[in-house]
Amino acid sequence: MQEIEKNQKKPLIVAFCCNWCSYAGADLAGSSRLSYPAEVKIIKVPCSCRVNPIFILKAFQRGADGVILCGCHPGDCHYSEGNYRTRRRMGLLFSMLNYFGIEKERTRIEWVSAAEGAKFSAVMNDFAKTINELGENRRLEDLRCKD
Amino acid sequence: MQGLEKLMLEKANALLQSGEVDRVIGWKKGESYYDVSPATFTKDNLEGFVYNCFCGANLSKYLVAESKKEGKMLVFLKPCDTYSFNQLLSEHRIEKEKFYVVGVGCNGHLDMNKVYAQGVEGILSMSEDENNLIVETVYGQKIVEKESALLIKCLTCKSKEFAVADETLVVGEMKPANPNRFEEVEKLESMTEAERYAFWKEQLSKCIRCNACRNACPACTCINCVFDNNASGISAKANADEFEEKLFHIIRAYHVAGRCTDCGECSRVCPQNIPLHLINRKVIKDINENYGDYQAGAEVNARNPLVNYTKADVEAKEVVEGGNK
Amino acid sequence: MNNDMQLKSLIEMSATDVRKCMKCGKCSGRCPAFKEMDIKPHQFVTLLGQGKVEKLLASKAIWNCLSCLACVERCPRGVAPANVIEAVRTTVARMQGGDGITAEEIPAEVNEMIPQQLLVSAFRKYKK
Amino acid sequence: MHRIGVFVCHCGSNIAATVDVERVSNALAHEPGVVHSVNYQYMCSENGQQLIKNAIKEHNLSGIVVCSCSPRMHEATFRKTAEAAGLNPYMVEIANIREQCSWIHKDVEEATEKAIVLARTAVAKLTLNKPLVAGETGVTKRALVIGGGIAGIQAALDIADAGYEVDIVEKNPTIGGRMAQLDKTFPTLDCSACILTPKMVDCAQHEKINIYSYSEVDKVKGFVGNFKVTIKKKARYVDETKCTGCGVCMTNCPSKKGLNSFNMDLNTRPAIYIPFAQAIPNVAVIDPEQCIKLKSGKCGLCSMKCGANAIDYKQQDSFVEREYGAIVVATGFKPISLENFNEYGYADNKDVITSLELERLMNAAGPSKGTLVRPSDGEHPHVITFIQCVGSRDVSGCGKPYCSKICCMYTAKHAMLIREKYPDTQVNVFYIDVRTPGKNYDEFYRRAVEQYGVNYIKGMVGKVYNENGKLMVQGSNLIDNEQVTIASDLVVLATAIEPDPSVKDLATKLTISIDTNNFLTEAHAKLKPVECATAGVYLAGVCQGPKDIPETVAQASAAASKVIGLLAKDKLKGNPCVAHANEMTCTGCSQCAEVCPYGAITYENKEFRIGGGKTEKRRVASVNPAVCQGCGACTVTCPSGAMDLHGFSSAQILKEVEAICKR
Repeated sequence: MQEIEKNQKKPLIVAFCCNWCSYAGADLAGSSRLSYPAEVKIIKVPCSCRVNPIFILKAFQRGADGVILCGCHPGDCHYSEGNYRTRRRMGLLFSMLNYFGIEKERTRIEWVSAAEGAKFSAVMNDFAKTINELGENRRLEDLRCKD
Repeated sequence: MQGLEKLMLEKANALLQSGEVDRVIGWKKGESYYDVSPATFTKDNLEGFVYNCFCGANLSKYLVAESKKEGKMLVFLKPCDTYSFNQLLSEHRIEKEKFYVVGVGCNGHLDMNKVYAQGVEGILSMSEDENNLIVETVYGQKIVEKESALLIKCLTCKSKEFAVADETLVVGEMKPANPNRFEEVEKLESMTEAERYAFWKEQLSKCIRCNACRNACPACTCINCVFDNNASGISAKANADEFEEKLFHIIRAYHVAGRCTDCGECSRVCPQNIPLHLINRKVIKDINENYGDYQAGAEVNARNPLVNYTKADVEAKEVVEGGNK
Repeated sequence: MNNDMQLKSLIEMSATDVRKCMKCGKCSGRCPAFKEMDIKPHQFVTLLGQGKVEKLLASKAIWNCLSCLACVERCPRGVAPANVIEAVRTTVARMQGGDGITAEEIPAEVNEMIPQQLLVSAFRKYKK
Repeated sequence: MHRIGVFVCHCGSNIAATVDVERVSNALAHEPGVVHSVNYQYMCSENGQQLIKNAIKEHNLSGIVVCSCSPRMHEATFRKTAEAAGLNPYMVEIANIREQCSWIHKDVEEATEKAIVLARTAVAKLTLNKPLVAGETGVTKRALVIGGGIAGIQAALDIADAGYEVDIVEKNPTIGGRMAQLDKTFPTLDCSACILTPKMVDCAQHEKINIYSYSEVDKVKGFVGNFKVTIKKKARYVDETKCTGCGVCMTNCPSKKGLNSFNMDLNTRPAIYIPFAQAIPNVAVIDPEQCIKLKSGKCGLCSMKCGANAIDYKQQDSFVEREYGAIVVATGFKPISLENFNEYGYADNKDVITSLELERLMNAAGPSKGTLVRPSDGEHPHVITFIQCVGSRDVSGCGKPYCSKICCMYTAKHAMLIREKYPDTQVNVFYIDVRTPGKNYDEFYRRAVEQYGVNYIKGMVGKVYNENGKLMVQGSNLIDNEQVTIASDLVVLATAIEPDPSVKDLATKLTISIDTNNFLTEAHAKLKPVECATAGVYLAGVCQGPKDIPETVAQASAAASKVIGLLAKDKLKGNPCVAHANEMTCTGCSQCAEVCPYGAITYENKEFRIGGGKTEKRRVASVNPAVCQGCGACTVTCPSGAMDLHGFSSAQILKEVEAICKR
């Protein structure tokens, strides 16, 4: 019984959240008690444009099954244009990853404002569901990093 | 080609004699006709200067180091190489004042492996005319059609325009560029994710991490490459794992995204024949389709699409979906 | 069908959120059939909100409503009173059984000329 | 070596009820680098902070991780705590185990596991933290007020009275704004001009206040304490320094067909005009759309008649660049367009007017010299019907979802004034709700009903149509459950208000955020109502949300006090979490400067030794830490990885990724 449970590993999701909107949105989800799966772990960045493709690749390497970026809505960036840059950079990165055969569902961008606690929770629930259905990340993993 | 080589040699001599330039960078003949490598020449030593159908190498990359030296240099650039030159200018990696650019005509260069593949053996000597490579072998004369042995990068030639040149030397008409350079990318895009994964897994498993692609790439001019820099968190000298095969090429393609001129040197120099240009070209295609047509190096100081944005840009998801149509 | 189920069915058929109503009365202010109606358009919305099914089903106004949709068009809160009226009307018609006219009873010579909406209401209303 | 202390907060039962805090602190005690790990009921309390301070000293800690609520809540608190104990405040990391863990998970096992991961991640990051020292920048002791309505006027006067220079930029030829157009003000019925114009004069005469009228903000650069603003002075074709405001030009101008926007287009004005008699500055302006001279080159009558020789047909837009320490945005409002509300017949009937138009019709300086007449025939209206909530509280997409807040009160005011001046007039008001919170407000509304006999009808109007010259207002009377039709002579629409459209552009220039209704967003809805997320920018008046004059004035004074507090400082502490370039690897390619939204990056050709007694000159980037805001856009753009961000370094984030993914 324990063996089975151990084998059915829960997926791991890394969420990069910008300090000004999405991290605050996550806080609001928390204070509104809007739950989302515990497999979602948040890393705070000043702006979504701080997220280097290397961070995302590293997460997959280390065993993440999905990576999601959250930023302010286009037009609302605290730094006025950071999320526009993110949108381009990640458009090209995600497309390239998919070109290499990495499932396109494993990467996502969502715009979540500080007022959208409900959206944050809904997005994370949905993303976790998608990743759960997709199963473990096999195409961009580093076996040395797996137990 | 011989006619052009003569003109180039004359030009080099004239500029060196007049003191307009101090050095020349071009191609130098080695042991045999097809053994050609980039080299620098001075006033007293133009020995071995050559321009033949094996001069596919892009000389731009060498200019980063040359730009640091005293004096002015004459550089011969084929149309596709001129884009790299402009891109390096935009990125302040070279100074225009240090170079006298002579654009030279080009009808595509050859891949010696493709010549061998046609059963050419026991080579004694070679010569060429407009359309053919004439090989004298121990078995007799062998004619190889140039069209049949073009480098990958020449098969999908992007341009016959000189993006920059102080003057040009062209003999006859240049053959037009190939408008369908994204065909192979489209083929990959039309595959399923699993098929693409299998394709790249097979291709990239061949990678021996020799760094030839990085060393030949005119956009790879970092002082300390992230893969050599322990502080970067991703440094590695060899592909210890399947992940690292991918990581290296994804990061490299992303590193040059928006800056890659599609010169095709990466694929040309790959000893394992990995179609690396298909990675960069995917990015170029995505840029063109989603953010407007852009050719890196077409203009000096143009804003690279990755440092640009518009408020109406499509969402990332649509870029991914767009390629899978 | 008990009261609760009927209420549920009415809410479902109405497909409009009556809780959005801010009780401004613009629907009734606009209604061309207002004077003939025993229950006014805004009351349909309120009564449904209060769950007063019997009162709704007893209304005669459902046969006076022109289905002109003026109330829907101008509601500032995006509520559709006409939907509620339509739901009540359909429910009542269903309760009465099949005593409306059928498509076959429409004379062929007028069939072409009469508008769709009128035809559908006729199926429902005739011989009420 | 690292000597990290971990402090796990119970937050009463907020955390402890779902996270086994004892297990978390025990688990963390075994993390590499951690030398001290405890849990406590309230870490943010006086005792909790003392516990941290003691531990820092006792265990000689090199850094601390507090596992508690969101860093947005108490990061600043714990940084201060650390600093008080002699630790660099940036050697503090927070693991958010409340909002991101205990509050959203129910299962204790699951929540505890996650809390441990989050804490480990914070420890991992902390091992790479470096002590950071915030830089200091000077403060330009001058404020910019954008908008010269009552909000801008009040803010400017308050700031100037505190001894600081203030510039007002007003897009119209005169300051005064919407309040200058009003006839009377509620609930006291003072004459609007009588209380406003003295303040306008104060502005003009104040030695610390400088008014840029007929001007707009063109560009904004810089940051709190050091803004550089380019102001565009639109060509008014009149030399401000020479014009005496005598008005001779106006009487002589042959082109008199331009609509008078000050009078809400109800009458016309000459092509050269002074908006109203008490305008500040009292200087004429030429409307280039109407001026015959500017359009065809012929005429020039005003120039001939001008005794001061002030007319200058060749005047061009000009630009001035000024430096400011703080900016107040007070751009005000406009009534919404009624194009989506044709049921009220505004476009088809001259006698259906907006409330702001009525203000002008009732004003002694208005188009009818204060006599209330119908715009169509100049007759005195006997039945006047008001319709409230026109375009407000409308989620259908035609209007605005919010309550415009001022309409109930001004409609009561209008009704009352009309009944007082013309007792023979019947006044009806269709309303949904009458909303009158405010000192003496409900009393005011009741007076309209009880003392002045205004007929309030609860219900909304369905349509207004013209029948034999009468405006038929058909609506609900919900109290009587009737549909009523009132034959009226004049219909007044209490039109919703919206932020002035100029605010959108301005928000982009100032990098401040704007909500879906184009209202500017304050930094905190309750606790920072006049601040913006962008430091040094403050809000006053309707640009932030609907409000009446007393509220606007109060907010303007609040904004002014914030500005004064800022300008009183000689130095501002910056954010030390800024970008920096590694000169060893920077290739000087300029990509980073292209993405920097603040222009914080410059390049220099620097000489470096390269061994063998030689040197080489290399172009390298350098970041101005005072200008950098720390977004990190440059770090990702840099092709060679030379650009990094203090506090959020690539190595730190990678370490966090690794810690999270370790299982």
